[in-house]
Amino acid sequence: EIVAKIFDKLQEVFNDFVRIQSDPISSMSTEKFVNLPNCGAISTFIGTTRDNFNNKKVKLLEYECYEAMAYSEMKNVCQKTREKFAEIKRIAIFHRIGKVDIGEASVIISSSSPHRREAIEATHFAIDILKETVPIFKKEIYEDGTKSWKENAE
Amino acid sequence: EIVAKIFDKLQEVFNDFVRIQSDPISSMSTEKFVNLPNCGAISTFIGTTRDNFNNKKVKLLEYECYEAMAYSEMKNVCQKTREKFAEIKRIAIFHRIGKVDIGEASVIISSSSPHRREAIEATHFAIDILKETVPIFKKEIYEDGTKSWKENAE
Amino acid sequence: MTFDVTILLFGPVREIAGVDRIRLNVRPQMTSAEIIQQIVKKHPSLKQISSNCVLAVGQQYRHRDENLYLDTSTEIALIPPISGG
Amino acid sequence: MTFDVTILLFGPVREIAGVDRIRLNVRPQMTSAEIIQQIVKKHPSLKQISSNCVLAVGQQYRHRDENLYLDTSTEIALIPPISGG
Repeated sequence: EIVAKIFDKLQEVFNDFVRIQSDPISSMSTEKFVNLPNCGAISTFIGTTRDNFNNKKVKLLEYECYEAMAYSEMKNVCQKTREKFAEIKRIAIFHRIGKVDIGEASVIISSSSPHRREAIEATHFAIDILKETVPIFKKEIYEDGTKSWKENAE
Repeated sequence: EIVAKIFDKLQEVFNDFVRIQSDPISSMSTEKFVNLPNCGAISTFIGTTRDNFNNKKVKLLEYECYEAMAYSEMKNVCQKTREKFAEIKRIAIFHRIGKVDIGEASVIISSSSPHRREAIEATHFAIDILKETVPIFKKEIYEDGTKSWKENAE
Repeated sequence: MTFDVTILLFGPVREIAGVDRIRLNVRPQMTSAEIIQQIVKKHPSLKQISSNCVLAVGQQYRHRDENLYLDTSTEIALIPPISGG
Repeated sequence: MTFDVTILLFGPVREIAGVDRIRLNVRPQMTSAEIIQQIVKKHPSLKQISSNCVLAVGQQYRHRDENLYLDTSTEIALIPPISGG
């Protein structure tokens, strides 16, 4: 029991990498972290800023977050993903905050596993859970000068 | 009818990028190609060389291909993926041939779409179809000096 | 006995209130719903959005009817709809 | 009437045969299975692996019982189990 807990903790410490930053984020960093010799598959999801919403032209996005809690919820995303996909070796989740221009990445998730199905499904699961649970807030700023705080669909 | 065919052809020419090369391949290139202002999601799959198979230590992998047909089948993978996932904007498939060291990428697929589900599922679909149809042949070379031509599972 | 705690505000809640934190007088034991009610009483502009908000106490989401045990150092946040990703 | 065509070999088939292409005397109309039979007759070492192989003609996979219309320039390949990715 105690050994299992220590193992889980070490798993988290060494194999989960979560990060929130205002500088641009890149899949090179997440993929470099998750790439291991005993893994044959890496799956990456990149969320980028779209130039339109309901026919309105989007100029840029602004993200803010409840940082301490966002870190803790991103770690929870890793943990839930591991619980569901036991084969996963490493997970990296980077989220950008502040201004994000069109075409730039706001979130990048990579996971690795020996075989492809688990990595692909784990990354899919992780982005879904992140959107449901991590306290990050996005404001779309439109070309016409209007703004709108967004809400992730259920 | 003719207009639709011309459109499909243009789609292929401008929005599908397939490539076979003996130099290292990188997700930077595939992701840069698929990233479009009207897309909010990019999904990338990277197949890397694993260091073990059935408890045998793998030293390196060697790939060869039936190049002309491999290109044509990789384009078919793009087309089948578009038929199944109409929302997909761009697809890039890079495959490396020749010697590939442990931890290096042998295949990278990226696809982009306005929303995440389609990109993730399309990339998953594309790697499955590639493994079933593209005439590329892999030989595992083990630490003990033995070698084995591989066969993708059904 | 009552005492003051700090409530952190984010995103649209922060914009509407015009501040990123407010002080609130609370009892040591309250439900999440009661605290949200108190916040709205003090900042009526938050009335409309508050029904879509959830409270985080100690950096954990709390159900509306959950009993909370508070002290002056408890970290509380009023979380509007999230939109990360 | 018969004529010669080139059969391309890849991967384990190439290694077993020791060459990456062979010449084969064929009729203008044959099934895929007949061509594979002819190849094995000429290169008996390919007998075992040939049951796991498929023929590509004009860079398209062909069923075993498919009727093929050949001329001297037809591109034919004996494709062993694939293992890309």
